[in-house]
Amino acid sequence: MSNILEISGVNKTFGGLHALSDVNLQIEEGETHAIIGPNGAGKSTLLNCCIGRLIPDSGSVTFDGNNMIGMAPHDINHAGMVRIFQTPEIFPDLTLLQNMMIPALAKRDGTFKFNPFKSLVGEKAILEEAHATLADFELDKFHDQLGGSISRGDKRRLELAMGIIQHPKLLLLDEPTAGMARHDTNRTIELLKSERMSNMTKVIIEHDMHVVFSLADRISVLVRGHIITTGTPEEIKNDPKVKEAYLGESEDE
Amino acid sequence: MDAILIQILNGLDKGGAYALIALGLTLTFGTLGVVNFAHGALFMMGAFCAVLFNKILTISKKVKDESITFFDAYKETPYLEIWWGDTGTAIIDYSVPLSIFFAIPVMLLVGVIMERGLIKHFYKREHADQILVTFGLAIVIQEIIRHFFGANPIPTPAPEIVSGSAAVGAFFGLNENLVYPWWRLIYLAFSLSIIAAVFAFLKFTTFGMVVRAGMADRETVELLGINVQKRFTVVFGIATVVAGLAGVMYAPILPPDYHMGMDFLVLSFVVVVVGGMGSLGGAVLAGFMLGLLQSFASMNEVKAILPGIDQIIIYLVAVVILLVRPRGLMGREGVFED
Amino acid sequence: MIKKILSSNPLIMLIFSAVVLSAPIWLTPLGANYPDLLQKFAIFGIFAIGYNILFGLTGYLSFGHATFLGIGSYTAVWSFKLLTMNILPAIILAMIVSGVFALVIGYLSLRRSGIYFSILTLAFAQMAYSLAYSVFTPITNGETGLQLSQQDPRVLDAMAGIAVTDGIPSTNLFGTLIKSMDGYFGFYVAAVMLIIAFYISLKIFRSPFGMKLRAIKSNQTRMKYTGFNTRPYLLTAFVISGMYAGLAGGLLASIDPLAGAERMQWTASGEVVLMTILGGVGTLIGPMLGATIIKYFENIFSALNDSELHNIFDFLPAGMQEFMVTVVSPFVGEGWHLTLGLVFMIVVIFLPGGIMQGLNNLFGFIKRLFGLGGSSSSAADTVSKGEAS
Amino acid sequence: MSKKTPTLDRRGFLKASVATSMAAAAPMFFIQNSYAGSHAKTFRNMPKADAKSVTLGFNVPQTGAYADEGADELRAFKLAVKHLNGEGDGGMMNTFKPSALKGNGVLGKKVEFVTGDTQTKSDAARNSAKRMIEKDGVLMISGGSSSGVAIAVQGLCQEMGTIFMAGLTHSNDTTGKDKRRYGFRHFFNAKMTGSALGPVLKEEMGTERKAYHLTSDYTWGWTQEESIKETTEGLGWKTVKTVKTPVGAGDFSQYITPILNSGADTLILNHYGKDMINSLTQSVQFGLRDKQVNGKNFEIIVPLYSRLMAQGAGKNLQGILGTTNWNWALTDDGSKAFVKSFGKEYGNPPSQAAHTCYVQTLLYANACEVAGTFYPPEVIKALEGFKFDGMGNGATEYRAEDHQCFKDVLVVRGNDKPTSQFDLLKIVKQVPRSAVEYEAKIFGGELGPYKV
Repeated sequence: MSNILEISGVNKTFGGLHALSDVNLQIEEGETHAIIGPNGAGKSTLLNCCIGRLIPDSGSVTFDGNNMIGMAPHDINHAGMVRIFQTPEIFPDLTLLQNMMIPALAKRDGTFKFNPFKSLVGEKAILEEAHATLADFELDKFHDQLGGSISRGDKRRLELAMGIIQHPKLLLLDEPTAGMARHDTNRTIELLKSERMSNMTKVIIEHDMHVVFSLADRISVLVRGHIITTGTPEEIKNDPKVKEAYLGESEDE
Repeated sequence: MDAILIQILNGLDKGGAYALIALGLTLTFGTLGVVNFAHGALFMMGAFCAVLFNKILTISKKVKDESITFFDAYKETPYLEIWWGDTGTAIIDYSVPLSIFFAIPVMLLVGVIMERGLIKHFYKREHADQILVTFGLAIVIQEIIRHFFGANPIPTPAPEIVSGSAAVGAFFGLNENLVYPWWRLIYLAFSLSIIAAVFAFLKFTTFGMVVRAGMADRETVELLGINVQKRFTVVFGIATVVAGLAGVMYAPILPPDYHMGMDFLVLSFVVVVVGGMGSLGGAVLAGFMLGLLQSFASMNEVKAILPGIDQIIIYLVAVVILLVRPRGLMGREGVFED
Repeated sequence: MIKKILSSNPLIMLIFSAVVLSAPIWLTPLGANYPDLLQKFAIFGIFAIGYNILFGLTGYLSFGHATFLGIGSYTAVWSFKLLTMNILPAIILAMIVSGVFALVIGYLSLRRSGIYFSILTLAFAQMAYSLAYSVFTPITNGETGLQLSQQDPRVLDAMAGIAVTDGIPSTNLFGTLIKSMDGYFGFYVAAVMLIIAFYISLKIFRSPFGMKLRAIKSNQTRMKYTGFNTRPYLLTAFVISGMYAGLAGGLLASIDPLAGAERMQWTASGEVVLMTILGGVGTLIGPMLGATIIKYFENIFSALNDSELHNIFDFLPAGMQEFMVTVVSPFVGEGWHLTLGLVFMIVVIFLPGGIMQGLNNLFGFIKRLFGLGGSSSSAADTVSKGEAS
Repeated sequence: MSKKTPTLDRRGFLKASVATSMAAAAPMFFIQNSYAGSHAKTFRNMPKADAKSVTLGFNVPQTGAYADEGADELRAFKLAVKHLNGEGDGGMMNTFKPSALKGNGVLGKKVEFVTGDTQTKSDAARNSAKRMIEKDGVLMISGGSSSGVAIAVQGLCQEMGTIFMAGLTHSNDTTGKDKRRYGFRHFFNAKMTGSALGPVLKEEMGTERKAYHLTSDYTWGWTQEESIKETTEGLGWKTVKTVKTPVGAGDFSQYITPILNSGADTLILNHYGKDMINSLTQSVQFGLRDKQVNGKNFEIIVPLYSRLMAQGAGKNLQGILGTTNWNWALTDDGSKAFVKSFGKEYGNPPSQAAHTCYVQTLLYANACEVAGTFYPPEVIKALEGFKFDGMGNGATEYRAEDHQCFKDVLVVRGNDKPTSQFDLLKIVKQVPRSAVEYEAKIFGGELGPYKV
């Protein structure tokens, strides 16, 4: 298997704080890769460096053979790397259907398209796909409600759907189940394991070990800006370094 | 050289005024997140506090001019002069500085009523709504003032002793042509002390610390369970008083009329934004910078090279600064950017 | 039922056109059926509709749109002076030149967002105004305003052999089609433009492009990570609204060939902001309603004086009449500003979404009253929801 | 999604357009009779022979900086209408000669009026004037407090074939390069101010002075600067510098500071209204009036005075020279009659703006009587070259070539010992008409046709 994402030697400091130091990580095509680590370990910073929200001080991020550093967020999206945010980032003033149409249109129209005379209701293919994806995520019954009006769990699933509809080559998920009740968490796990998503390459940042071990093919552990180890779930479970770094954290969950 | 010196002095003087006028706005703007288009009207109300106080002091005994028969023309003598002679005259002479004590409670009351009665309900509303309601309020305030005071400017002179100019040049052993009006020097000193007082209040009191914390991160402060509402009322009151005092002291420089606030509204917004949203220091810095630049741009030598530069310098500088520094001189990320 | 009508473009256009073109009839009872005011309703309606494409859809609050109106007017007058008295080239040139200015100002201003954007546009506008008033007097004729003169070259007209012998010629549409833009002809030209402008706005609102603009307003960060380069979208919206303003300015000059710098003052920019908010930001019809109301106040309320009030309250007994005149007179004539200020406050306090929200509430109330309605919603409703009719 | 919704394709749009034009046709038909053909004929507003009344339009600033001046103008208009209709004491109708006015309205029709707000903005003033012409059917428009506005409205009135009797406007352009056949000005202008001021300046300040101008950066300011410069340089004065200041600057300090070192000994403020009050107040604060330069007392001159605005400058105005069109303290019969009538009605003396508006209204009415018709070309001809007296400025003539009134001009000084709240100006000299006359052709411009 080839690596779809290669992060090598990435450093990022904020003021004096070393958020990431010399991070190396390879994501293989088709795998579900979890990144775990205690709070403040730099997990979100790492994701931000991948999608262009932050620019690393040094190092390289290569996605699908192309250098991503310095690329604008929208170009990274079109390269096929899509991120799902921890706090749901949806369009609160648009309906769910419209929330779905936007990423679908992005996929079709590219970064900019001026089509003021095309009718929205005439976008049959896009509408169909949006409805279908909403249905997959059990959200179609809300399709005419505003994004801001649905529950938090629904919002997170909506965001997941917005990512999926773009058929990304790599999906970056930032704590997809944080703050969810057990019931919702299980549903999300099922979704991520579903036929539609199981073959998709995914990077998941997660606290919930239950989620991590149900989904991940491989796991990397990030502590204070360092990747201390990468391995299969079994290897990680038995790694003493991880236990040391994680003492107390995992027991809570 | 002398020409430069006096333009520097003039720039500082203008800057002090700009900073003081903008200070109240940056408080409401930065702390409460309210776009207050009635700020100019508050400034104008301050100036009219001076006018009203002067009118009260000069309530006069009217002696009809008998030579005029078609209408009532009076020779007016203030009762204060009749009762107290020279003391009365002196009190009237000092009406502008004295009206500060009149303006503080009045403006505080205005501020509290305005915040409790109107602004409070608009904290969570969109900026567009805030603009419309405060603009409407500004018009209403203006028209009320006009109803009582007319549309013409009303002379509100400074005390006799400081109505001339100070021989600044002679004092420093320079050109004796280097003079500057006493009242403007007083205004500069006054604005510096008010700015210092507001800074000290925010810096050294617990109240001020909470307010500053609120400016930085309002949600967290609210989560801490601090009664932010009450403090907001106080902050708005302070902002109103500061705007009012800026107006009171400006009355001798610019005879007040009901429309004067609108002329300062745009300017104060520019100063606040150039300084950076939510930054008091930025507003002060921007005020002085714009004042100095405007003063220099108005020099005949400069205008000979760039005609019309004096009329646009403030806006030109604003554009350049905002393009170079995304959040003004001292603004922080995330304030007023959505 | 109402929903169905609102989701059908031809029906909307039909109703809209009928209402606009019959304005001279139904505005008669309101005393607003004279050409000049009707023209202003239509022209400022265009201005506000265009402004709403920027502010209503993207949420970017420009405080300098009057600049483009002014530039449009100047361009049109220059076109009358140099080229021809035909309004068509004047209007097209006005839109092009305003569009170019909007492109430059928008390109620079859109590097910032929020209040910083607003102040940038304001600063550009104030510079344009100050310069037009003073340094650029050779182009703008300063405070007096740019006027036509009999001696103007009018190259194209001269080539066509149209000689002017007596006084200043009037603006026209291809000479014979419409000979003069005054009076009701002016209104109908402006009204047709308004209908076209509204149609384009409607199409934009209901296009993928329009939805993307609304998505930018809703969550710009998300748009970027969804794969959209938001700046070209914003710039396009800015230029479109600038061209609408240019069209309005060109029409103003076509009907009354005079262009003054005060048209570009910040108060004029503020006026279109107020019109839009008053009517309802982001709604299709709201900004036009706002424009109409503000212009109505400016022209009709300001002209009422005591003797006219007496006529209005003529039907009352003498004592009541006196009383009503006394009560009302502070709010009209020279007090029209006061009324306008109060209207702003009342509308925004009680109707956060502007007048359109008030109307929606009213329709909702009527529906409930008659037990109509129901919640069946079609795909079109869902797609166009959020534009609030 | 499954439901089909109609979209507006080309055919749909065509259908809509057809319906649209049908809707358009209805009102067109409706209005056809009243508004056909060229606009000038349409809106000339000739009253029908059996009409009981005629309407005049008074277009004054009711909001903004000149609102008080506008209010005073409006009072004068109302008084004039009253007198024309034979109510009240008649005011200057009794002193005005030769008068064809009968006190029964104009040509036997009662005079009514409508009002409007110019906001001191050209656009708003034109909107308001158009409303008066199109909706209210006025025969004449008068008023205004700014030259820019006056010129803008005058241009409109020419196009619309409605006579414009200008109110307060002082720019040379109003009856110079922007003069119009349908526009008439009773007020004096900057050129006349210069001519009147010249001899007094020579007498009081000598022939060796160095003048520094601060000038409002717009038409009126420029023409006044030009006229005053011409006069003072004719006296032998030197012009050190002329500086343009933005209108409504508020704080003029940055323009005043350079004066201190300029070597000038005279400051000429070509400002009006609020700008004048502010620049004067601030100049005095800068100690300019206490200064000695070149062995002379530093002097400030405000060429155009207005009593209403002078109130705003307070004590700063005392002793400062300027000119005015008219003052209530004049003692000729006309002025006395007017002040009496106005004072009784409103309890205060009229301003010069009120005076000129009152006179203009009477002059228009008289011209209609003389012409025996309201038909504008005839009324214009009756006004052109009309000579009259008894209106407060001595023998006066409406010059036919440029529609400018020529009459005496008052040189005044801010009163340092006022006996009442209205006693702000002291008349220094009543400069005779002969001293302020000039050739009409020096400013160029075209009056345009009688028939439009």
